[in-house]
Amino acid sequence: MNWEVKIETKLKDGILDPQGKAVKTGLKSLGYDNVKSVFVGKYMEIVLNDIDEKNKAAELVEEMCEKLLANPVIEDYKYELMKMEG
Amino acid sequence: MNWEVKIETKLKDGILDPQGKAVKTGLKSLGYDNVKSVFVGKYMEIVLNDIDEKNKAAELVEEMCEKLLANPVIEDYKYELMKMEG
Amino acid sequence: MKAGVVTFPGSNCDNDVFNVLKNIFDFKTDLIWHKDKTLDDYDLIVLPGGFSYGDYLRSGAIARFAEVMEPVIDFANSGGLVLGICNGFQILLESNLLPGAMKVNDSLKFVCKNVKLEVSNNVTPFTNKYDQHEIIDMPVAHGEGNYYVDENGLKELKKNNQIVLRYKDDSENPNGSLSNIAGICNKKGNVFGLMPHPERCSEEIIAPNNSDGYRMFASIINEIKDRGDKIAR
Amino acid sequence: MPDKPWEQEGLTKNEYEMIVKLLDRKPTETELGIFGVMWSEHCSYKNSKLVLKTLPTTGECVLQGPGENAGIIDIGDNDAVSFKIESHNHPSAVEPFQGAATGVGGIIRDIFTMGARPIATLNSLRFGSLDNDRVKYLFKGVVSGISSYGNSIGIPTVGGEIFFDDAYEGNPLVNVMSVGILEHNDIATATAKGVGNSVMVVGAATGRDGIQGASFASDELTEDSDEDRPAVQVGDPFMEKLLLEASLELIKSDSIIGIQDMGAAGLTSSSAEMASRGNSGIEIDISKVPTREENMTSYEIMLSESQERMLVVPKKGKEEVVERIFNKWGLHAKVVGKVTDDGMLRILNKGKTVAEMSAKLLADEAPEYKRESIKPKYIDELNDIKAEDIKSTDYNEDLLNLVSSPTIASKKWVYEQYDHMVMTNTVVGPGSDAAVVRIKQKDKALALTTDNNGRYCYLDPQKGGSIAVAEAARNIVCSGGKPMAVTDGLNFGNPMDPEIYWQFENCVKGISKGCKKLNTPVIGGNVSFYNESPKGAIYPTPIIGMVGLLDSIDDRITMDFKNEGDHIYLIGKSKEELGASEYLKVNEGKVDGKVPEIDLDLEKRVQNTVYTANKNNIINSAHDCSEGGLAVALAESTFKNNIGIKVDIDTKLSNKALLFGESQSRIVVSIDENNVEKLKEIAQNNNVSINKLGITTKNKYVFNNLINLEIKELKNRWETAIEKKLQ
Ligand SMILES: Nc1ncnc2c1ncn2[C@@H]1O[C@H](COP(=O)(O)OP(=O)(O)O)[C@@H](O)[C@H]1O
Ligand SMILES: [Mg+2]
Repeated sequence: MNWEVKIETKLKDGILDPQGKAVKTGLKSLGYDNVKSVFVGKYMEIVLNDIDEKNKAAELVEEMCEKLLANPVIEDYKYELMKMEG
Repeated sequence: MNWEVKIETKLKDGILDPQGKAVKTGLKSLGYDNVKSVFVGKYMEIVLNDIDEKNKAAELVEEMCEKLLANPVIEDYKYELMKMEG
Repeated sequence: MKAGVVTFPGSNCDNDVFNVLKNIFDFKTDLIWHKDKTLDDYDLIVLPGGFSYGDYLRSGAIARFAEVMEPVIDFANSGGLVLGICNGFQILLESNLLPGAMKVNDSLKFVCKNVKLEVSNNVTPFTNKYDQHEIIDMPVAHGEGNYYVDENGLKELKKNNQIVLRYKDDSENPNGSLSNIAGICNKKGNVFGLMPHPERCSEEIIAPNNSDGYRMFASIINEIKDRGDKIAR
Repeated sequence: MPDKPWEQEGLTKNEYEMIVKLLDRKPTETELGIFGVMWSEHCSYKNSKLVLKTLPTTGECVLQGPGENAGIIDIGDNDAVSFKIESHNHPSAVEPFQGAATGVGGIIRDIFTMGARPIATLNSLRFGSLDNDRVKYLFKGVVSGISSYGNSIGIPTVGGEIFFDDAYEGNPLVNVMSVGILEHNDIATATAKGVGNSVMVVGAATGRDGIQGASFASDELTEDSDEDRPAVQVGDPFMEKLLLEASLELIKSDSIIGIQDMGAAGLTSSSAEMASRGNSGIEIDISKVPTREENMTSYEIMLSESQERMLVVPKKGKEEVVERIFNKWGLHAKVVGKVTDDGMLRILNKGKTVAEMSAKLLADEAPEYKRESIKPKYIDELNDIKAEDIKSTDYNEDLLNLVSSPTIASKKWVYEQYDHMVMTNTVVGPGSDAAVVRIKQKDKALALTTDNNGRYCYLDPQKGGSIAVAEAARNIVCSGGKPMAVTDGLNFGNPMDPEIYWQFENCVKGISKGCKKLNTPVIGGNVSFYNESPKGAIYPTPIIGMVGLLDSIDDRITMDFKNEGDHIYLIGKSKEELGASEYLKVNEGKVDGKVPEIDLDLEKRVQNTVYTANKNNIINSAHDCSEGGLAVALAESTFKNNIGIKVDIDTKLSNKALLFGESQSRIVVSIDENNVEKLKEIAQNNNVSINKLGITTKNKYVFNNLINLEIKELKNRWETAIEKKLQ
């Protein structure tokens, strides 16, 4: 079975997010006064082939996140796993 | 009303994604042979304050994406809008 | 005759370009603050290299909305000479003064070294002191210089002779840029953006035996004088 | 309060009792926390101060010695240079990218708070072997962290050095040196004076970053250092660029009394130090400090190590000038307190006192310890290394292996990621003996280098310390400069271990001797202890950062051979010395033997010879012999211009020592045939022996009948070695 994975990473709470800060300032200066806060992280889409069980796929994804995709020292991650058609 | 917005941006289909390619190579070299494809984009969380209608908020988000948050020449974006408690 | 070099928050090659124009060419030059809403009577506007607004989000994305960009865009649209170097090139792309977009380098690494370039169009205001197809040498220093434009866009560029500089060949291409593009101009030829840094090879002392940057500024000043002469006549 | 309240703050029972006595009462929890940080090794230098006092810190050129954010030297014509080195080892071991990046940010702040515009940085790095995956990760992360911060802020990274050795596997070293220029009248100090004057916090808002970072740096790295992770800070080079421009503009505007960056222990340490220097007190209401996060405690605000912040004491009535300048650059500037005359650091929260202690007590009166010092056993167990102890079948292979040993190999993979050209002052960039940076509109220039060989310091700390200074000065001279002054980055293991303390004392002794003899005073530096991992302590690694002056930019020399047919001379003498060499390490995997002799008088004369010869315009290239010995030094000079050598020398030395021994005080020069007599005369005047090695030729490397290689092949191995290791 094949799986589509969507992963979002984000700096942990309390860790400075210079990008978010700069984007917020940018949006404000464009006149978007309703903007209260901005965080910027990474978004990834991964396709995994030939894994039979969802559990297995999830395990793999978590491992990949811990090892490479996110930086567990400063980032949190979330993911979503969807079975692919065909 | 306050809104939480989650935005994902990604290079358009067909545009070579250097980061995705590198991550894929990295994962493969770690032995994750099931990885078929990887795309890397950006993930943003924005909080918008004091907007009454969802429509209005959505309009605003689209405008911000078109203008600043994504580069329409090479990127697609998706967003999700949630009303915030309290 | 006067040139202006824009300082955005995070610009860091503004003084380098200023130094070349002012001290090497003895050309009247100002630094222009990013908040200025009007421009003096300039013959050349330079958007310099650096990391405007930290280059957060995308390089050039936030700078494109700086207050000074409104008059700069007007200036460009009315035929004024605009030179965007490195981050300046990225800002020109984000402002749609030039077509296309920048991606991160294929290597994902910042790269600072000399590369060989081919002058693909020597009849622009920025390259008139080079021979057509001349191979020149210039330093690059960037993390996002991987130029992209869609197929039609590329055709247009070629058709209108807008590709001004190319990396000499694939092995000299430091970032994976499409068609080895290193610098392009707009259709009218008055707006030019390039990733390499001509201001870093305009003085013998820091770039021995390399006047390839010097000649770019000489081209521009040559053009400005020409334009002045025409008006005078 | 807990039973042993001192423990959780990293203090000893004795120190706690001392505090109670000095305060004449028990400290509150917040106060004790503040003492914990201020009296940590990192902030108080309590274990090193007594030893540091033995360093020579004065000299004709010294305008500001140790004690301020950075030292300053005079380079004539009202020009001055400020420079300092700083370590960020522990943060880099946990999060290499951010650790290294914030290391760059921190030291740059030290320079511009002195009123100097930073014009160059160098970095001195130590890693384990590149065959280890974690090391590769650390190495890549550190390099990209330095690159990201330095490139963005727009200060060129012009040089540095990298060593690889298993001793650094669990505890890499990341030391960054920053150099700035200023005019004498723009020197700023970090002093708080004038009762009633405002105290302002400027720059970034305060978050919970790196709380307890200072005590973190004073602990050994253990298996569960991962637990310390929240202490990691993220740097914002963009913010710092704005802070840099705003601060320099502010200092120029003549509106301030003092300015101090907030480094370790943040607001606490900066205010206590400023007050103490000015014999004043400071009162701060922390409810006025702009914060990034909600519900921060007073303890957190006082000790946060959020980056890119400064403390400013404006002259009376100049608060608005500070605000105007900082607002222009898009930064906050906020009055948070005032200068008092009672010598106290008083911290209020919405008007209510939460802590009150003598500033001097915090900043200057931490205990000073002389720790127990014992000569390590291993030193007496070292073997004498002779030529026959090193296996070798083919000197061609040996040389190829040496030039591709990561410590010797080209660092191109690294420095091509650094913007080493921005500011357009880099006349000689990375990859040479010392970087040469011009000063625009002036004829003079600066030569900059960092040097240390940890292996030497491990095998013989005192000699190792002297050699580090000698080598740094040699590098300056080989670039055409006159050695001026030093900043030292002292990296050691746990000072409570008597053997480590002995290494520390002896390294400093060696540095002192070197600096005295070569007339290069120490104007500032940094001490980093507790560089240990479960596998043991690092090699003692006192990194010497040195600044030299070129009277004229035309004095510059590079190491590359320039012409075919030039004569190659060795200034100084090769000896039968193979101990401690890279050759021994590469061929036998050993770190052993006697460290090469260092005769500082001879060193000085050798340097004088090259310096004088260069002033007579007869030097075409100069390169010092260091790791890998003469054979490697010659190879390195052939690469750039693809000019070969034919060396013919007669000697009683073993071939191995001749080629790869690391005897000190040697410089290889190439000169025109017509200048040979002149060179001989200068050498004779300096009582230095010189020997003709051979001549430069076309594209082949020929050394007696021992080595015969194509330059191309040699260069290829040298240039691609590191990249290959990383694949
Ligand atoms: N190894 C050293 N040699 C000479 N001076 C040193 C050395 N280490 C520290 N110093 C000096 O001690 C003073 C206090 O250190 P400091 O740099 O203020 O701590 P921090 O780096 O946290 O700001 C500085 O002036 C520094 O130059
Ligand atoms: Mg300091």
